[in-house]
Amino acid sequence: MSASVQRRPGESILSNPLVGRALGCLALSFVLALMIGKQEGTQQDFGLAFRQAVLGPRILWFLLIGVLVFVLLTFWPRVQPYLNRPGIRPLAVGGLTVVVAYALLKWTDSTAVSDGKFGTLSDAASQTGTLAPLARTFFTAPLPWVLFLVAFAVGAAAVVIRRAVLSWVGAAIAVLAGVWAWYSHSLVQSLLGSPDHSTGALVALLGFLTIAAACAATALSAEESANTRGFINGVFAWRPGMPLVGVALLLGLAGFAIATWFSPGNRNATLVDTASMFSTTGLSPLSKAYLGWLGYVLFALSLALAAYAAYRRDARLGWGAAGLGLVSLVLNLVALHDISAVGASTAYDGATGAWQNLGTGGWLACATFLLLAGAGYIVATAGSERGTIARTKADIAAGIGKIPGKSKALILFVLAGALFYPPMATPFWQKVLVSEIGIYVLLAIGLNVVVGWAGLLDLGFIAFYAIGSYTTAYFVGALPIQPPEWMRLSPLLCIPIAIIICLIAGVSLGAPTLRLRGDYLAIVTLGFGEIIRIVAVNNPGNFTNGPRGAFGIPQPEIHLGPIHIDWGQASLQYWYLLLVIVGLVILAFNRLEQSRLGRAWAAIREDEVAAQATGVNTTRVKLLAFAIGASTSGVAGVFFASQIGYINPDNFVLNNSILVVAYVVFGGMGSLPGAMAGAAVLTWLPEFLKDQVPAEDRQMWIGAVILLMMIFRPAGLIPAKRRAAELHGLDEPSSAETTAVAANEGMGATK
Amino acid sequence: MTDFLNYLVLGLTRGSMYALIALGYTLVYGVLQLINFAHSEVFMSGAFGSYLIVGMFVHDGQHLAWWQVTLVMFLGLLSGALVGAAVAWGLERVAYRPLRRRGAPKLAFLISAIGMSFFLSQLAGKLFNRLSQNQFPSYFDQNKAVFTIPGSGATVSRIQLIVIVSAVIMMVFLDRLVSGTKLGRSIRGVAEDAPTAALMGIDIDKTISRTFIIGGALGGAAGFLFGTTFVFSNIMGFIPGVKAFAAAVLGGIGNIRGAMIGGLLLGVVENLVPTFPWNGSGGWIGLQWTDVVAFVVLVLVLVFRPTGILGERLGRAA
Amino acid sequence: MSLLEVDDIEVRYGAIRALKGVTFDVNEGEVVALLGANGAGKTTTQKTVSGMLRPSLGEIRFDGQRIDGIPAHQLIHLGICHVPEGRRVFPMMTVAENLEMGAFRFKKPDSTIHDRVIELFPRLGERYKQFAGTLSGGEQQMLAIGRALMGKPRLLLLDEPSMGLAPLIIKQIFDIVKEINEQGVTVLLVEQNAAQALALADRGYVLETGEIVLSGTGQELLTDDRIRAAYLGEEIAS
Amino acid sequence: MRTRTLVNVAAMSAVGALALTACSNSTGGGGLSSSAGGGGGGTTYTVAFEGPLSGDNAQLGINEVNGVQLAIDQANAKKDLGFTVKLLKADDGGDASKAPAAAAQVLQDATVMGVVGPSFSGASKAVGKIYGAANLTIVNPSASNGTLQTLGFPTWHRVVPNDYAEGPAVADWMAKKFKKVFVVNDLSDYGAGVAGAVEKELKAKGVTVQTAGVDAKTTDYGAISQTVKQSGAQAMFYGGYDAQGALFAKALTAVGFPGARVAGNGVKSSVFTTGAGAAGNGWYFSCGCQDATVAPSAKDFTAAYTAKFNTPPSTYSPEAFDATNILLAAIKAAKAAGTVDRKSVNDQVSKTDFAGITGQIKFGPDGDLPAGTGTVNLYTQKDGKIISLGDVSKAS
Repeated sequence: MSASVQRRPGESILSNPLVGRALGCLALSFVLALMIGKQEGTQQDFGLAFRQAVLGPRILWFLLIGVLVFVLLTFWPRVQPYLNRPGIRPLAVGGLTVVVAYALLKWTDSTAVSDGKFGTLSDAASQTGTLAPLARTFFTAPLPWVLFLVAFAVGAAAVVIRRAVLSWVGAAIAVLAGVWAWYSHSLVQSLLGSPDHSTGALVALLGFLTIAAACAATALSAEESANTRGFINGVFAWRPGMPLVGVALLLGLAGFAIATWFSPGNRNATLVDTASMFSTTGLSPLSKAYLGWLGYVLFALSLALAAYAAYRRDARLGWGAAGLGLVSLVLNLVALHDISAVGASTAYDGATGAWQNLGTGGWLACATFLLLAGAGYIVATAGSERGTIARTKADIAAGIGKIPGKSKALILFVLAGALFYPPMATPFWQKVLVSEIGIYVLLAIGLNVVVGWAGLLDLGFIAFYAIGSYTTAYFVGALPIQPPEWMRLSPLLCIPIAIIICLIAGVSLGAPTLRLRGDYLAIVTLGFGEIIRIVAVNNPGNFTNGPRGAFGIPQPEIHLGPIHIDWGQASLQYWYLLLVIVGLVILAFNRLEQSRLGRAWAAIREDEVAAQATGVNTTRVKLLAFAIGASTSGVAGVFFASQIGYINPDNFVLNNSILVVAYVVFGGMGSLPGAMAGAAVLTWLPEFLKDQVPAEDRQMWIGAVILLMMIFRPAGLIPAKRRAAELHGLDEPSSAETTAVAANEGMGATK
Repeated sequence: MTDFLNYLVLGLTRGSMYALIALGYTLVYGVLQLINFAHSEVFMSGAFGSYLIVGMFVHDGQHLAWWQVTLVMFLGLLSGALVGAAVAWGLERVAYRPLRRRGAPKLAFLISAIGMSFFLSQLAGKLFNRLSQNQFPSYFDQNKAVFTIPGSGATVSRIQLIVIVSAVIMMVFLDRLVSGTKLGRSIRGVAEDAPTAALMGIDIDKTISRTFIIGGALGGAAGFLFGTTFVFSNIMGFIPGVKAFAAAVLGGIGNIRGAMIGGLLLGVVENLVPTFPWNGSGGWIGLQWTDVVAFVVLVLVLVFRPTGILGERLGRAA
Repeated sequence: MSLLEVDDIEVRYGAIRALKGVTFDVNEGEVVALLGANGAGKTTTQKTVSGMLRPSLGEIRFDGQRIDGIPAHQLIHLGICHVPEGRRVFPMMTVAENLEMGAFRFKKPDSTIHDRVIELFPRLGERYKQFAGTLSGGEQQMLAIGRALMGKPRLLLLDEPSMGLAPLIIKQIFDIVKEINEQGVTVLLVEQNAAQALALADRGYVLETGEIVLSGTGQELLTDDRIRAAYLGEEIAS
Repeated sequence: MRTRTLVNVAAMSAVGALALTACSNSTGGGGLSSSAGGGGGGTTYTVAFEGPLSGDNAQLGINEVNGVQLAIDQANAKKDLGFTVKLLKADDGGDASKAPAAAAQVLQDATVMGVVGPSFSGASKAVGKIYGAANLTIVNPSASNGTLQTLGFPTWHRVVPNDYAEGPAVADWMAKKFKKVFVVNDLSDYGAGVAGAVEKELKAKGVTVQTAGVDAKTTDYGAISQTVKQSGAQAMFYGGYDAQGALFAKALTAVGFPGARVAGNGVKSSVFTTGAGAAGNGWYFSCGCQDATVAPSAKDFTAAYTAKFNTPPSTYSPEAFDATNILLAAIKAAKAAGTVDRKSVNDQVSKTDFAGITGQIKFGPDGDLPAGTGTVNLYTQKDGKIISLGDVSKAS
């Protein structure tokens, strides 16, 4: 037939990929110029902010950034091989950390001298005559930056040229710079006479040490390319439990040697100071001994025992280490209780009860002992690996087979953090943990069942949260309509009732609507969520008290025989209550995922028709997912209502439903740790950004972060294994060499 | 009767705006099977963009001749449509195409769109202002009745007429475009079976881009109409967006005529709530239940017709 | 020089190598059949030729010009028309619209070709205003082929045209394919129905797990023992 | 590829985690002794603002925080306080569930001697106890819900009149003139409160009342205006805020509602007059306040505010300005009396008798403006300007 029409890509200038990329980079830098800065429009002059942003000379800087990005992208393929060299990634991470420490993090929270940023502190410090000259030099404007750039540049040169001399020079400069920063900062702090609440200098020191380590790695490495995963696996595979011992050593050193144990009047009292401070008080002998010598001994002993057990891979020694660690942990807690109680009895710093005015030291020690006990446990349960698995280096590097103890170690790290980080945090972060992060983590766990496991898009999830909250408000008598006297309950007893009511609500919403598919279900659930909120606002039958909400929901309390626990205003108690709830839910859901029901969910998520054909009662299974998710949300509602003590319909707006979905997908659909991490990160981020960007712009930055995250990591922070398989096929995740990309990439996400 | 007709006209006015926005959802759903959550911000940017242009030509308190008003209206619609189209195009480029390239799961698109939505609405707030009641200059008497519906006292005001007429014109134009032109055929081809459409010589990426542009233009024009009738702000998109999404589903998502019908129906139902017989002093279904009524209607329709009033047409019925 | 030269191509899905160095060619005016079991890589090969997949290694040349990596929607301008597996007509468009879609690469559909297609497939003329989704399987296959012809192919890629059809219809379709070939269109045919395909084909290639294991003229292959055993289901006394 | 992304994520989360610990702290009072070395001169105290600085209600918070900022800057510039003042902004997004965290942020800074805020009644209910437990004084510029003073928050004060004070007064006035009234509220805490008070009083006076609620996020007031007109009511009362009131005014004019339009103090502002334009003429407003646009001190305030923030003061900016000045005066008084701590400042605030730009401010024992002192005045908009008609109980 007829002759062909010749058309090849790259015909018009605009379709030239280079031109397109250049335009894209410039456009992005333009948007960045709009995002950064103080401009804000006014009613009088609508275009003012826009002109400020783009017509001043500042736009040139942003365009320059655009050009740099363009150059970087264009030469990326040439740069990439260098990026696989040993040392380059730690170098980048270290550099980033130092920049963050210098530019973003607080170096002091002393309101007398700064508004919390490095620059202000440096102004004040560089003019203070009483400061040692060396430290003053450090705070003189560009010097720390210059030194950082020198260290970074030498390190980078070392990595690229691979000359050992350069590496060692770089490492030396980095160490010097780090120590200088640390020293200068601690001088300023001692001059200010207040304890250091910030760790900005510590972050900088860590960053510099990372750079130094990168240089050292470059000098020492015989290989041409780095393999991070192989390295990590190698560390874990060498001796199960050993990594935990290593971390415990660092934490323990910090806890026993440096950190504050007790801080009445904001004193920096290390363990030694604390021991002498309490030498004359009525502290119990055990605690006195603990502060004086027992603590050190226990630390040394359990550390040595755990290390030896790990080295020998001896199960019996492992059990011993675990036991010793736990005993030490208990003794440590007893000592902490004692010193804070004694402190409170003299009303130091307004303390009213035990567990107040404690510093970070004791908690670090707690974490240390927990990790050591965990290391012992891992050794004990891993058994003698030497005989059973002949493992080659290559196997380990490729991550073939299970690395013994790796997941247990991760769980232990998380547990140690969850148990002992919050007491060290500021009241603000403690509050954020219980009133935002924790609650949304619980909600995300619940929604993960619906969205992640059963694959049903629910945009009205917050409705069940509302139902849980209002149920609590009713049964504690905080609503205009009072329950009969015999039905009045304490908030904790509302949990089972809220679960039942949410189950019923979930089923009654699900039953008529679950035969709708995907997006239809989404809009119906969205409608349901709005209906619940509007009912709460409109207050039919004067049940919900309308927009005024329910005030005076009591705090939870437990009175069981001799046990009396009363949750007051203190955030920490709620945190531990929440830990128990979340822990129980995780345990239950973990079982659920592995169960028949979990497999049924996976089946209907992947192919509903096929699932039906294999005998899965899809409606029932979906209903179950709905109901289980709903009841989790109900529990969160009870917790929320009784913790804040006040609820109103504004807490249950549509936006919150959408946010929970975003948390789950952001973290990784269908993955329990993912959903939790997603919720935690995205609730943490706005609070973190509070001090970093203008408050009004926070949501803009969050939007940008979500967007970037989804672009570069569409499967989420911690993708589920099963989901990853659905995405990439059942084999290894797609590698760089994959070029068989269908021309219709991603089209028709429905399969 | 008069009152009923008055409410009906109000409903049609609001409904035609819903319909215009719903078209954006439905078009994108047609080609990608995705809910474009950021479409509400396209609508919002249309309002801001057209304000910047219109504000240059007219100012408060002017009284223009009818042909000048027509001209300004046309200019407003055009600039709203242009800005909307540009934002929608950028949106597709940034929040959708990279994810498509990576074969992201369906919900990832939803979340990237939500991120984009946050970003755009807050960026608009930062650049212009965060006031909730920015207004277009009043350069003609919007509320002057144009004509009275025969047989009753119900009237149609200028602005209502303008909104309904321009929406109808745009919808007819779109309907012709999709059913009668090559561009329309490529959109339908991609909607029904993208890989096969590619085999026919249709550039899928380009078609998707163009679909976003068309939907964005309609949404941007709706933004202008909305801003002229009511007010505009950086968070104006959310509620009409949700309603229009509901309207698109009501009509049968992916179905262009369905979106039009769904939008009009939803607008009318919402505005007819006060005429319900049991609405009265102390009545149960007062105005504050409007949204509940709207969603109940939606749920009822979906329970009896699980794919919306007209069913799916543009997209494949998977 | 052959019309289509496929030179040692490799195609990957993630970590799986679907094609491991496939080489073959198709001369102008030929019918060439690709045979093989399910999962052998036939469809992958065809999709790679039509630009739906990109090979990670190797070259594809059409008329002497390199075409690997050019996306499908541009390749059709060279005259490579692909009738995909499972027909894939646009179900919500009428037969007429489907045919128009086939001629999408032209500003206006060529009415003479249109008439010729209707002549080849009178059934399509009868169902002209009907939605393609309401056609029977055989009619859909005819429509799919007709649609491809609307794009004035020099090379027609046919993927399993006999799949799921009654024997009588299959015969009809193969007759039409033959007729099309006689009108000067080169055909690359993928089939599981080896007997019928080889009866039609000038030459054939046999694929197994991503590699070509056998090639020859249609007659040679028809009589090859291995083929008979594997694809024609005949017992070979050995 | 994969390892690299993993490392990147790990790095990001490491940085994040470090940022978290960046504020790690021993619990307890925190802060340092008031005479710190380093750079700053003299004592520094902090005034905190809690309110929405992000989210949908951010504009209100920005209006207020600008007022606070202006008061602080003026005080620091005058240098007659004997100490420097800093501002701590705690953003609660206007959300009751985020308010406790914002309160914790305020409380952990030991130099904070008082809070201006929270802007909304819901947030106030969520944190009143927390501030009270820490003896930190609250001077509230905008949460006007009529139950707040009854909830027993020990350190709570409010510079705006409460909804319930003006509701009955204006209802009495309306009952004298109209026999059939349509009461509309915006379904917010404030709007529902004031509308409910009006409705109750009207019914008690034998007036026929019809009610409806319209969500404050609505922009289309067509249907409600039509309903109001159709009801044949002689007057309409709107409980809500100014921006929505302006839209409502336009819509009422558009459908040609013949009756009188009355609203609470939430509507009486320049936002309403500019927004509603001619449609706002003839509206009545009740307000337990003086006319802020007339007092000479208010003019200075308006000029300074406009110069500093490039936009004229808006809803609740003057109230926030006054609240801050009350706090500053209290800290000064506490300093003069000897000790400056949260408790002594709170005591001083309770004793306030302050001539602010919004009126003479004095707190009753429950922290609210005493019911008797603030006469409820009636205002009306005439030719785009709000003019006073005097005491509502005497108005005709």
